[in-house]
Amino acid sequence: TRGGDQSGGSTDGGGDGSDGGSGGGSDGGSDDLVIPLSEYDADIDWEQFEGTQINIGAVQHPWVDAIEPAIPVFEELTGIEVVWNVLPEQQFRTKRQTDVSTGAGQFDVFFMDQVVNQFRSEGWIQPLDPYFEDDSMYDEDWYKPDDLFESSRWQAHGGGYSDTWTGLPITVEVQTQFYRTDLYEEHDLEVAETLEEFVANARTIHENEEDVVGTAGRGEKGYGMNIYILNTFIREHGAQLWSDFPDDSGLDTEGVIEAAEWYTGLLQDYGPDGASTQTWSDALSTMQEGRAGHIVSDANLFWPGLTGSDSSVADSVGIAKVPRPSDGEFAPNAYNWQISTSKNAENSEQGFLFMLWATSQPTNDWMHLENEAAFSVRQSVWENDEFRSRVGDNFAQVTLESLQEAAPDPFDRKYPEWGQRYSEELQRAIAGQKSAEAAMTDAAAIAEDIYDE
Amino acid sequence: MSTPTQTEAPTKNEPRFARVRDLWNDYLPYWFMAPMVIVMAMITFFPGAYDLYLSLIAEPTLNVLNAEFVGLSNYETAFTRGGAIHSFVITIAVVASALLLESVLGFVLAALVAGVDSSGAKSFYRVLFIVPMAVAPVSLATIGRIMLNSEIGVVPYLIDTATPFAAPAFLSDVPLLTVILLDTWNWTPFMFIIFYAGLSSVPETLIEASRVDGAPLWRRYLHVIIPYMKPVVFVAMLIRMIDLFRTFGVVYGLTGGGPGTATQLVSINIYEQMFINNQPGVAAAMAVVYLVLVVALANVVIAKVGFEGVWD
Amino acid sequence: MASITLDSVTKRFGDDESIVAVDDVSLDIEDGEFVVFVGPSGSGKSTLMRIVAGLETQTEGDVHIGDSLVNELGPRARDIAMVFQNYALYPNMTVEENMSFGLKMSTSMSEAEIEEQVTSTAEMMDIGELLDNTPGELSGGQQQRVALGRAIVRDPNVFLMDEPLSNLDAKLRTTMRTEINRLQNDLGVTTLYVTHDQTEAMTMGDRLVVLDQGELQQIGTPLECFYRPANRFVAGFIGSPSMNFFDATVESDTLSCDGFTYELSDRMGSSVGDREAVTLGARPEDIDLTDDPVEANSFEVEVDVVEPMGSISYVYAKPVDQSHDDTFVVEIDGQRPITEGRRLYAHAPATDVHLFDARTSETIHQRKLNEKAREALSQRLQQDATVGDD
Amino acid sequence: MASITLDSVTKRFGDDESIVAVDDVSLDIEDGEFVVFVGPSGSGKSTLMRIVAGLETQTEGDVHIGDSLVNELGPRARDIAMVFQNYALYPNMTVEENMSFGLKMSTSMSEAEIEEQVTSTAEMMDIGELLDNTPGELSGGQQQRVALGRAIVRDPNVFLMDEPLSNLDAKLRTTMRTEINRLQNDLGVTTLYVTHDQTEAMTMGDRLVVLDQGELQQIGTPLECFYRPANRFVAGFIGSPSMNFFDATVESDTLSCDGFTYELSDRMGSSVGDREAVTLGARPEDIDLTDDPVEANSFEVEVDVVEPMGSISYVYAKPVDQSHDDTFVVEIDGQRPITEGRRLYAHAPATDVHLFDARTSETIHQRKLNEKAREALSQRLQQDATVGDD
Amino acid sequence: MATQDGTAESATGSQRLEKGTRETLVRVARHGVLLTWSFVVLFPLYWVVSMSLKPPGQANSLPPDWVFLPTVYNYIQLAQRGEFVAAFANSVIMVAASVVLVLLIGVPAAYVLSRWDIPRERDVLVWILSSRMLPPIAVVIPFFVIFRALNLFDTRIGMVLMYISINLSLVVWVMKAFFDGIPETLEEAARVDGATRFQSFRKVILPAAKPGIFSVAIISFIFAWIELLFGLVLTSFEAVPVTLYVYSFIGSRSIEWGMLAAASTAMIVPVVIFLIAVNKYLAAGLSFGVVIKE
Ligand SMILES: Nc1ncnc2c1ncn2[C@@H]1O[C@H](COP(=O)(O)OP(=O)(O)OP(=O)(O)O)[C@@H](O)[C@H]1O
Ligand SMILES: Nc1ncnc2c1ncn2[C@@H]1O[C@H](COP(=O)(O)OP(=O)(O)OP(=O)(O)O)[C@@H](O)[C@H]1O
Ligand SMILES: [Mg+2]
Ligand SMILES: [Mg+2]
Repeated sequence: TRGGDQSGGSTDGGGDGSDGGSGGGSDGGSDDLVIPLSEYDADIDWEQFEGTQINIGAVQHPWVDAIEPAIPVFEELTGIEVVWNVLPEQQFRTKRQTDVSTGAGQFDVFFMDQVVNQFRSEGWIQPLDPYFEDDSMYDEDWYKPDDLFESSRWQAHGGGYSDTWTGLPITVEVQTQFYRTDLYEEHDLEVAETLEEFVANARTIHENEEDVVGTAGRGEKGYGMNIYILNTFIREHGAQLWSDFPDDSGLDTEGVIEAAEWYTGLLQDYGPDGASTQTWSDALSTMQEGRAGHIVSDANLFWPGLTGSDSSVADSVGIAKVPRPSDGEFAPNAYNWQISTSKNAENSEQGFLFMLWATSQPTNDWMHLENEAAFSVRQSVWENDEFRSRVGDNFAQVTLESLQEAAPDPFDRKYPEWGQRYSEELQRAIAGQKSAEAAMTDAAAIAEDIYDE
Repeated sequence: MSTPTQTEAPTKNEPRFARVRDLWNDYLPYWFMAPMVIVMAMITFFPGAYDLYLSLIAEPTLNVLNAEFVGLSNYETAFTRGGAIHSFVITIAVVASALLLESVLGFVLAALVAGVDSSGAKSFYRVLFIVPMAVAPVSLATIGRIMLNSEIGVVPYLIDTATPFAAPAFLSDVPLLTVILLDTWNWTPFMFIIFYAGLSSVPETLIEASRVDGAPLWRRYLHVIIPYMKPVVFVAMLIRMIDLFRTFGVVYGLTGGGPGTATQLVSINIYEQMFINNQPGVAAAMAVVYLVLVVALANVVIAKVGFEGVWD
Repeated sequence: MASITLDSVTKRFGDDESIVAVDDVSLDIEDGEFVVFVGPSGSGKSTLMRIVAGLETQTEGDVHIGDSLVNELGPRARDIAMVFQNYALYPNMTVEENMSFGLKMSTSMSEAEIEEQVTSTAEMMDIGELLDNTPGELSGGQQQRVALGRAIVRDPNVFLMDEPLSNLDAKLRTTMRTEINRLQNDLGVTTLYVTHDQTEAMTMGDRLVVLDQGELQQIGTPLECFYRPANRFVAGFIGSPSMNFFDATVESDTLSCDGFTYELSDRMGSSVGDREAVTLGARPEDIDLTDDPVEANSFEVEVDVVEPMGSISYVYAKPVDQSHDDTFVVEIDGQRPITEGRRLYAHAPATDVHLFDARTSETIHQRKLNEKAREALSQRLQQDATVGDD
Repeated sequence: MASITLDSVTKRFGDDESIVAVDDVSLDIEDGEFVVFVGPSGSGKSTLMRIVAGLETQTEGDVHIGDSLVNELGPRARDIAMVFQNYALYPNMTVEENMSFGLKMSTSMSEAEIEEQVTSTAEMMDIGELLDNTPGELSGGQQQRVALGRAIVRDPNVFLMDEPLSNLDAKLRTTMRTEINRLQNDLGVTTLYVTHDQTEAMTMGDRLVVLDQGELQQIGTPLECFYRPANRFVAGFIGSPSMNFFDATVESDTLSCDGFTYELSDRMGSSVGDREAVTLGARPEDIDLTDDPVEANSFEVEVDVVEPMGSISYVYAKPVDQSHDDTFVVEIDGQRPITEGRRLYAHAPATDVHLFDARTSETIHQRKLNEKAREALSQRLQQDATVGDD
Repeated sequence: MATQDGTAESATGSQRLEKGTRETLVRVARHGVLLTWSFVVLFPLYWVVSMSLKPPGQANSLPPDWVFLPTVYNYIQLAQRGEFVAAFANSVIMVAASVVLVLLIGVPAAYVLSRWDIPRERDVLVWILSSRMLPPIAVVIPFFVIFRALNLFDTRIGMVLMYISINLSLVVWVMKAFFDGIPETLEEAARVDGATRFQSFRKVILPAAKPGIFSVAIISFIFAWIELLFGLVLTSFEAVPVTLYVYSFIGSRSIEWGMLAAASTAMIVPVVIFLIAVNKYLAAGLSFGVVIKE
């Protein structure tokens, strides 16, 4: 819940530690805007809603920090005032759901995630296609939608469940592997490409290092938690969720079970005690504290955290693509945040302009080149040398390659419900309460039962 | 006291606003009760009715005429797929054990602090022992998690290094116990402060009589002091019981209801039905059952313990 | 100052109004009178007083204070001051604030006037130097004085005092009794006073109101109640130690009691009439103990216990022929040596005994008084003796 | 059963031990003795008793019960039973549970034995049918009996009773007083008893312990304290109404009091010795009021107030020549008519007065007793009269 | 009470011990237990505070850096976040106002419940308590709906109302029990003294109930102060309570431990201040028995 006081055209940039305003972008701009307005010279009537205000419901995410200094640009450009409501994920979900389910429509623009089809089928999300078709609002040549990653565009269409745009993607992250270069050197290890190699590496570290576990990883339940990691390995094992929607969840197929067995086995053998309750922050902290040799697979967005001042191993963390089964395909999991607007929002049109502006190339470039963002949904950024040298060539290259191969999970309308139950089952398996096979079989039954109404 | 209609009209020095004042005083109990009743009505009837309504319809809508009533099907879902029974069992287990633990601990601490002779030390303990209640649930859950973390948590570290015991993986091996212990840390202060004050109301002569009667310390508490404090114990435990029933934030932050559904309290289940599964009807059905259960329980407790043992 | 009239006042308590605390009591109290309520515990004394105060509303009947019917008025409107048995001092106020509270509430006096009045009353009650203390810091006697001072400073129409001295020790009680008496004389305020104490009952009131089980037993001056009790209850209740009672059956001119017979005098005989059973009553101080039988009505007794009290002693004795173990009490001179176990003759002069109807307990025969006492008594008699005076 | 010995016991309260509640008290109480503590409020009676009980620890001195030094023992180990002023019944237990609690706690008796003992004690105390009630359902008198029963059933070494009857009404108090006396006689348990009540003090104890401001004033039988007070304090405290005191200066053979002079008898003269100021003391019952002066020491008085008490009256009078307004009290026959304002002659026989040193307050001269009284008294005297007997 | 178990009892074994020794033993045992619990209470608090004073990267280091150079960096950061400071102030105002109001509403009602015969008193009491029985999760959406309808959404007044609703039952119940312990003769004396019913309540009973009032005040303050859900759903800009800000240090891919700890510490401070301020009333506070020595 950042108050609205960043608005009002002030130039101090808001946000913490941002030195927005530096760099060449501001050269041609009128009164010190970080991005010159000329960048937005499109066939769009930016000023048609001058004097209005939009309310953005956002998650506590680096994207917010990265775009905040540029908000005055949007306000100058459109005359629309922007106010923010920034909350941590869980709190944001509560608030968002209250807002849409009661038809309050407080948020003109809000963060959208795995619940996109749930919301869409409830009729809470407004399709954006009419706006795309409105000439005063959209200029395809200027916006360059093809620059967006394929997977991001796909996800913005409800992961394939929707014919229309449900929102515009703002960030993308992809599963990568993090490892301790110092330990690798010490034990003379090679970066793992296959799951088997990874297990061997983890074992070496686990068994030879005191106080360091082989790997850390998410075990905590939640539809965006442990299964978010597992889904990568499922795909790499050649399995597919909802091979036959909505009759066969695919959760009890061989590939899924193998993936689950491998992941639970890994965490049980070489993960920390109580791995079943580890969240991303536990995994991150464990790694930061130098108490783990790897994170087998988690968002590439950990990179800043692992190499920043909060990390005691900042100088010895390496990044690599997630391993794959020796007989499987490399198929990491990508995840997008998008921003959408609701049916009941009062200022959906203004919201659309904002989405467009925020995800446009000039804004996105500025965020990634001049500010500290590293989650571009636009491929061009990842190929930009300036960007690559800022974030590190290795990180950029691993991310780019991963993203190009990546497929996001399709979040069907009851994904949160069955995903939650599926994650519970996975958690039980990680905790050793049941076998991975039993857990996945149960999860399949539950998931199919949920659709069987 | 006499009936509220007995007038207060004075016979001398009639002030100017005497009439207003008489109205005020003659009907004082009504004026005194009114704001409470209004606020109470607002905060009980509407949400209760809303939840009841929601539990009976298919899709949430505020337009009653359009609502599609589906009978008890939401209740059915709650008790089949919703895992309501499991949640109720877990909740009752947590309530019972935490209540017991907090009451006993709160009482022992209160009795011990009451016996401290230095008033400075007494004040110190009194303030300190209340503070845990003031820690925001979010801080408690988040920082609690990291402190209990098996790998990098300071609590397992201390147990492992400073005691002969090996620390369990708190959140995954003993999640219920962890939840109960954390709640105990958090809320024993509530019992402590009420019991502490209650102890000071026990007449000294009663305690002396029991000493002269030859009762050893523990029997003095069991047979004389605690029975005398019954109203305090009763009100404190009743309120704490009710609060325990709806415990949510700290547990959700700590375990999210897991591992699996090991700590899925009713309130967490309701939350998930509502905000994850998007099943407001099921959530409402669970809430209604829950309310009925707790009201019934409270009623029984108040009738059996309160009105038959404490207030007569 | 005001008179008080109770007209058939009844008070019932309980959900089904089954507890009758006050039962159809009518009472006229004159302006300036000092009336003492006595009776055993639970007889309704406090309830009656609280009805007058307006703290309790009577179930039936009317209460007048002065000329006005006050049934509908709260205590505030009745202009009374009350001293509670447990003082009921305001614990959070100083003595001064306790005393000035009533004045602030019920009058429009200025701060300065109030302060002056409080100070002078406090001086009078000898608590002048305690004005800044809180009640918790005072001893029982001091608290009592503050409670009284708080009532007195108000200068009300009526004083109500519910056992105001019961928590004090004997010495202090004597002092305060005199003080209250003096104050009431000086101020002339109508006063109702509840007490358990015989001495207070006898010495303080202009009239006694004797209650039992909510019913009025007798209203009269203390001496009247003492010498002319209306019934056996009053006879037994007033006077300490109690009057001795002997159940008797009437056999022509003789009362046959357990352990002795008693010949009826002519006057007694006519009082008895044709009753078959009566109760003979004789006060401890009216019974003589002699070494030899002196009169027809003497009977032999064995001394059970002697309680020396200093100037007097109480002798507990029982007729040697009596079939049970009850003793009766005789008051003798404190310096007269009587040892326990000794046999003596007891004798209650016919002039000094009372007779009560065994069934109704009404007094059917009152004792004789000597001339001077009758004179003194009749001065104080405010209504005719109820029965059988000679 | 046990004797109790207090050896130079002192108790100070307060952070700086500035409040001396008990000041160097030594006391020997024999096995089976009934000792009554009297003294004004705050004199340390309760504190002394609580020290014996072990509820309070003395600051200095030793307490022995029986043969053992109990300084270090808690109440539990002392095998005592105590009756508290406010009963201190356990409100949540029935009468039976209240009574059996001590037995359960301090003995290893079986349930059946306990029940039997409780039942029989309850019968004795006449509360047999109340065993299943809780204290809240009982009247004051019944509660009192339960409190006593609870103590008695324990059959302890020592009974301690702190004003056990003070909350009862006069009638009930008389009954209970006799009951306790009887019980103590029967059981023969050493008993310490605190009271404010003159009658209880005079009639119950084998010996009185008179305390003032924590200091022991006198120990002796009640009659001894009454007739042979050790000092002015005891003389004034024992006896009701109090002894009248007149400050006097000695002028050769005469005492010059305010309002009258009093000629010293030879015996008195020798008691006075060469003191210059003494206090003359005369009890109300020893002063005569006559219509005419009868003796040299008669002086004219004016009657201020007459308090008729029934069989006696108290006359408050003051010497007509007196310079201030204080009155003294005379006890007269209740049927003797004396009206307020009347002038009479007062006379206190030289045999009946006491003299006290004006400075130290010590008694320097005791009244005379008639032969028989002396006999009775000396029977009961357990130590020599302290001063100046003839 | 203070001395009730101050003197050791005579377990036969300990009889022979010197008195001083026994007292010391009792004292040592008592303080032993109390200090143990103090440690249990203090350690997490200490941990949070130390976390807030540690330089970045040291928050969770293990073995713990028992010795470190404390830095107030996090607090400076916190103080510089205008929103945090504003929300903090906002919370203080709203919570304080709600405590005052809930006492104003609840205490008189409790007085009536204690002194008058209320028809169906038990049902009334259960009803009052029932406001506390539903989990906030189950009532927050209905409240959201009403709040929007009544224009209370995102207003301080609305939040104050919610805080009142959280605490009202507590205040009524506890204060009723407290008034039950105050002798009725007190207000009878006042009424006879000429006070109106209200005056006797206000000038005599309220002061006598002060300890109870302060005790429920502190508990109510805490309950409102740590409240999160209503603040989350029912506000967005104007009336945001500080609890939400504590959350803002939990990002989706990082947690600012130092800031979180600093904010958590900052949140404890007003409570401790309040506690110390009313400490002397807590001694006898919530005493359900006899308050007044007669
Ligand atoms: N509020 C009440 N509810 C029920 N019964 C009551 C109430 N007040 C008084 N009583 C009953 O009414 C009767 C008279 O009580 P009251 O207090 O007037 O007696 P009392 O003469 O003052 O006795 P005491 O000498 O013990 O003070 C008693 O039986 C008492 O139990
Ligand atoms: N716990 C205490 N703290 C401080 N002073 C005390 C304490 N207990 C008693 N005192 C003081 O000690 C003195 C003696 O008190 P104690 O209770 O023994 O008197 P008492 O003779 O029993 O009086 P009463 O007849 O009023 O019961 C009093 O001045 C009292 O104030
Ligand atoms: Mg009474
Ligand atoms: Mg005492």
